[in-house]
Amino acid sequence: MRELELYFGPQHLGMVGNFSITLKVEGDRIVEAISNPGYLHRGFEKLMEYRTWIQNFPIVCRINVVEPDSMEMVYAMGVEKLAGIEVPERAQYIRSVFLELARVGSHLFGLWAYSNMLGFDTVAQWAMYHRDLVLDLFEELVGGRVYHIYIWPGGVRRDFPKGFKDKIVKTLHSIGGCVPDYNNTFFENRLFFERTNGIGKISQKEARELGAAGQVLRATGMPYDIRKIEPYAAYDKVEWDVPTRQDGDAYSRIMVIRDEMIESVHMIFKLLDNMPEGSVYNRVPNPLKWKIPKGESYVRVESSRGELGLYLVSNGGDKPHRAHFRTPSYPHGLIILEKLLKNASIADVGNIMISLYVVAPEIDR
Amino acid sequence: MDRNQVKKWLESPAKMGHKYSLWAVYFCTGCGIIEVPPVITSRWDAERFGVLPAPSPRHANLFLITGYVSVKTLKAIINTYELMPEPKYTVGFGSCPINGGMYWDSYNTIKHLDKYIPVDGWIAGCMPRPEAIFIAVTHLWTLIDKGMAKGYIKYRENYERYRENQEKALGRLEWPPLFPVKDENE
Amino acid sequence: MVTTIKVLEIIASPLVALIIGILFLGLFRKMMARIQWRYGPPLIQPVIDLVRLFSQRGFSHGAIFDMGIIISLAGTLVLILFIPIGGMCPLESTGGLLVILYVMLFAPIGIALSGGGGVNPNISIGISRKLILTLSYEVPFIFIILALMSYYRSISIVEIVNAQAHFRWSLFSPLFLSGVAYFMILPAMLGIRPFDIAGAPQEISSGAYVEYGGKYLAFAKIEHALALFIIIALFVNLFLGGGNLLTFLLKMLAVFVTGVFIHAVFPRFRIEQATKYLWFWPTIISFISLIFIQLIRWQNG
Amino acid sequence: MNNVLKQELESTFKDISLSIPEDKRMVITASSVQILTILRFLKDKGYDHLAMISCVDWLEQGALELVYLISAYMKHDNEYTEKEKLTITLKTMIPRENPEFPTAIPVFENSEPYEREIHELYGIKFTGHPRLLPLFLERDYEIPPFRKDFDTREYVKEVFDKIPFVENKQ
Repeated sequence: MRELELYFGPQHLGMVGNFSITLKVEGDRIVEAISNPGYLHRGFEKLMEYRTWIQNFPIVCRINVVEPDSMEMVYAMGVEKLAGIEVPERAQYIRSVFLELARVGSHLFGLWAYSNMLGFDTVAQWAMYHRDLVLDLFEELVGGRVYHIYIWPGGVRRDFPKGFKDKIVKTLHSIGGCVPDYNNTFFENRLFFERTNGIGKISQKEARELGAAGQVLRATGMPYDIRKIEPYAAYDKVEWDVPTRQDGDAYSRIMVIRDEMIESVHMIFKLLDNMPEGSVYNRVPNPLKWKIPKGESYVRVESSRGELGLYLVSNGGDKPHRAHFRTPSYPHGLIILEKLLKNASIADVGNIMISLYVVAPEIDR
Repeated sequence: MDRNQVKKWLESPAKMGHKYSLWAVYFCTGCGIIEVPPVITSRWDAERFGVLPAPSPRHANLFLITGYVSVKTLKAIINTYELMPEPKYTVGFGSCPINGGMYWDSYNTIKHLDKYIPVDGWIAGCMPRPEAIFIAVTHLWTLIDKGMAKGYIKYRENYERYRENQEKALGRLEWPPLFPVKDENE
Repeated sequence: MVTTIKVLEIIASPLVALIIGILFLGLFRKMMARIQWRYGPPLIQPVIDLVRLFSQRGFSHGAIFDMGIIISLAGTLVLILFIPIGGMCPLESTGGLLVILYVMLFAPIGIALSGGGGVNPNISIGISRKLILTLSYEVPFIFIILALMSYYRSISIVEIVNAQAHFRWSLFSPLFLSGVAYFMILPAMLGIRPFDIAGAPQEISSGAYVEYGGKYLAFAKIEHALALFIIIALFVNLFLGGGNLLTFLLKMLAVFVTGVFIHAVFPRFRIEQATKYLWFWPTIISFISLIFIQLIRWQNG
Repeated sequence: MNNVLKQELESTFKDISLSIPEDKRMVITASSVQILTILRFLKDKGYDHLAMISCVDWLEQGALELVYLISAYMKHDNEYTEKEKLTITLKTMIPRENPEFPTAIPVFENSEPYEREIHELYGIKFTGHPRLLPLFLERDYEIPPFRKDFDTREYVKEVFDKIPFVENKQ
């Protein structure tokens, strides 16, 4: 049979983000897949070297548009560690609530992309609607729908407004009320199982070899979660579980995402109940003349897609000497995707890509 | 909205058809794409006004350039733009295609999109709200009505200069010119 | 006088089919929107799209590319003349079911021809998927047609429709199982989910239609609307007893609405899953039905 | 736990400097020839998660610093030990002129895209790497863009700002 070269993306209805995969196909089977990133490369880390510590906050969150908050968090943590700033306890709780809300929003976005890919228009529209309800909360809190710049070195920018806790609870209840609908139409749908079971299967050993993290690893049975391993914010203050599945295929990954969303919602309720009173902000020195002592730090958080790390080097000046983000989509999109696409069918390209939760701007930075 | 005025439909069917059937190329050029799914799904529902994501650039007549354009993306944008059948309309979404926005000093983003392809309208902001897309669409309606959305004609007439700029940014263009280019030696 | 009526019918039936088909497409989008908690486009949105597509400059890939879409459209138009629409059937005395079986293959073959002129690899994948899908549903379809023909001892659709007058619908006759099988393959014939594999915008950018722009896409849309009409009309005629124009359209609407609901809650099959499904339950059921009909015939002598 | 590892490392490798700046972190500085052996040693000890490879340009010292960040995956499900909590930073300096370095792919398979990226952005040639093709960039740059002597603002002025706007034909 004739071998065809097929470009999947960047202009493609099944492609989420500006990313491209070059496929060599024989009939319906893929012989070779080559990830082709770089459509979104802006040289973030170079730009950060030209901006002061505080000026970097607005650009750091733009590395990942789907969940910008974990980016802010990791940068704030890096700066705090280098400068030795303490964070008040209430701010820790608020950060956790905020990050978990962002995780719910991000997973709903992933659910949109995934169900849209499979042709589940209806569920996709519902998920997008519910994500918008979460964005409304952000809008009330910080004024922006997508980019928040809320987490700040030394705490968060402002306290929760009056009655905001109730609003969070109300919104999450209205989303949670639709979980049975989602289950009936999507997660327990026989065709969904048929489409995803055994697709893009990766064993735990292989996943370890290839540097996987996040859902990809948790779907193979390992509860590897930075929130448990190296707790930051207030994640060690409440009880919660790491959901896992055993099979390592697309079905497991999506079910892990579903369970994680539900776990996050429960965690938010617990955090809101235990939230202490107090200040939310420790003053930092005058940001215009802020110099951070010489040193280096590596901090990591669990973003909605996996381990997100930041290697930050300061040479004692008012700007970072070097910042390098370890983004979870990087190994997922560049190595694991290529491996899993080999011998898959064309119908499953988007299926596998979105089940790995590859977010293109994160890879390119 | 004059969608239900039969008289206008009989007078200029092409204009009205283009106004109320804007199919957008689904191309996630930058972070602005994050606001497009809410717009086409149930919260804002752009399909009410006939705005729809098209599966292929051949079907489309609206090109939303959502966010910063890196050099590599510019190549894909030009390719996609040239694939679209005429008439076609381009809208730049967000601050970054206007003048570079936040990435004004990045070595890998082109700053002014209208140096490389014609743009009919801009939506400012980072990130513009979904409502801004609707405002842009209504402005585009006015432009189509008055015959001012002529980016594609401008592209045809000034193709040589556009191609020269594209070559400057991309180095070398692998595809043949869309419109005949005069050879300077002749 | 008879000739004049015939000529009028020949003009009228494609027109009716076109109007109903396009309205159905509009209704389809509106209903999907409502299921998805949206307001949805106006009912005449497909007409607006068609006006726009006709005013846009298409891009041709050569003569075969142009010919293919015309063949496909022509095949579908011819097919309409063989189908009774509420008592109106321009070519009632010829061919009947057998002709329909053959002419139904024109549309996919035309698209395949046209795709041969394009260079996009998505086209060839889309066409191969479409042909495999056609092949898959043809098997149970032929069993169903055979059962019908041997039960009514006729190949004329008009006679079959007349035999079902006064509520003796084939769906509630010994042909019940055939009707069920037909209903099971109906989504595949309509190309709606879970069988919208040939287009699959998220996988292969609408497959064979990826290179069509402007009037080519408009022709493809018209063809799609007509095909939608034909397949539902055939089901209504063969199993729901036809009827006069009003009841006929009402029955069509009922079948169509069921189809939309199916479309709304299912994802897309992979092509091999679709073939597996179509060659399993519908084929078995339609085959059992065929044997059953033969037994009845044999008993009645 | 960390002290055991520290002693093991110090007894196996002679001229490395090793420090524990804070809890859960360990910084090892070694000469460039030792890196692959240390990586393999750490992997055998169970530190099998290469989080990333980074590179820092020290212009004044005339050196590029390669940084390997290593932590451990979990060995037993449902149990979080001290091992996973430790992150090891392994650093080495190599000269800025014509830098070359052996690839770490034989030890950690996932170092492939990181090395490709560093090759593109810093110009370090990784010997033995199967495909050192461009990853992100479309244009050619004389100086690899992430080096400190590449001034992105100057570059923008030189290249993009000089492209003229297209005005309508008169």
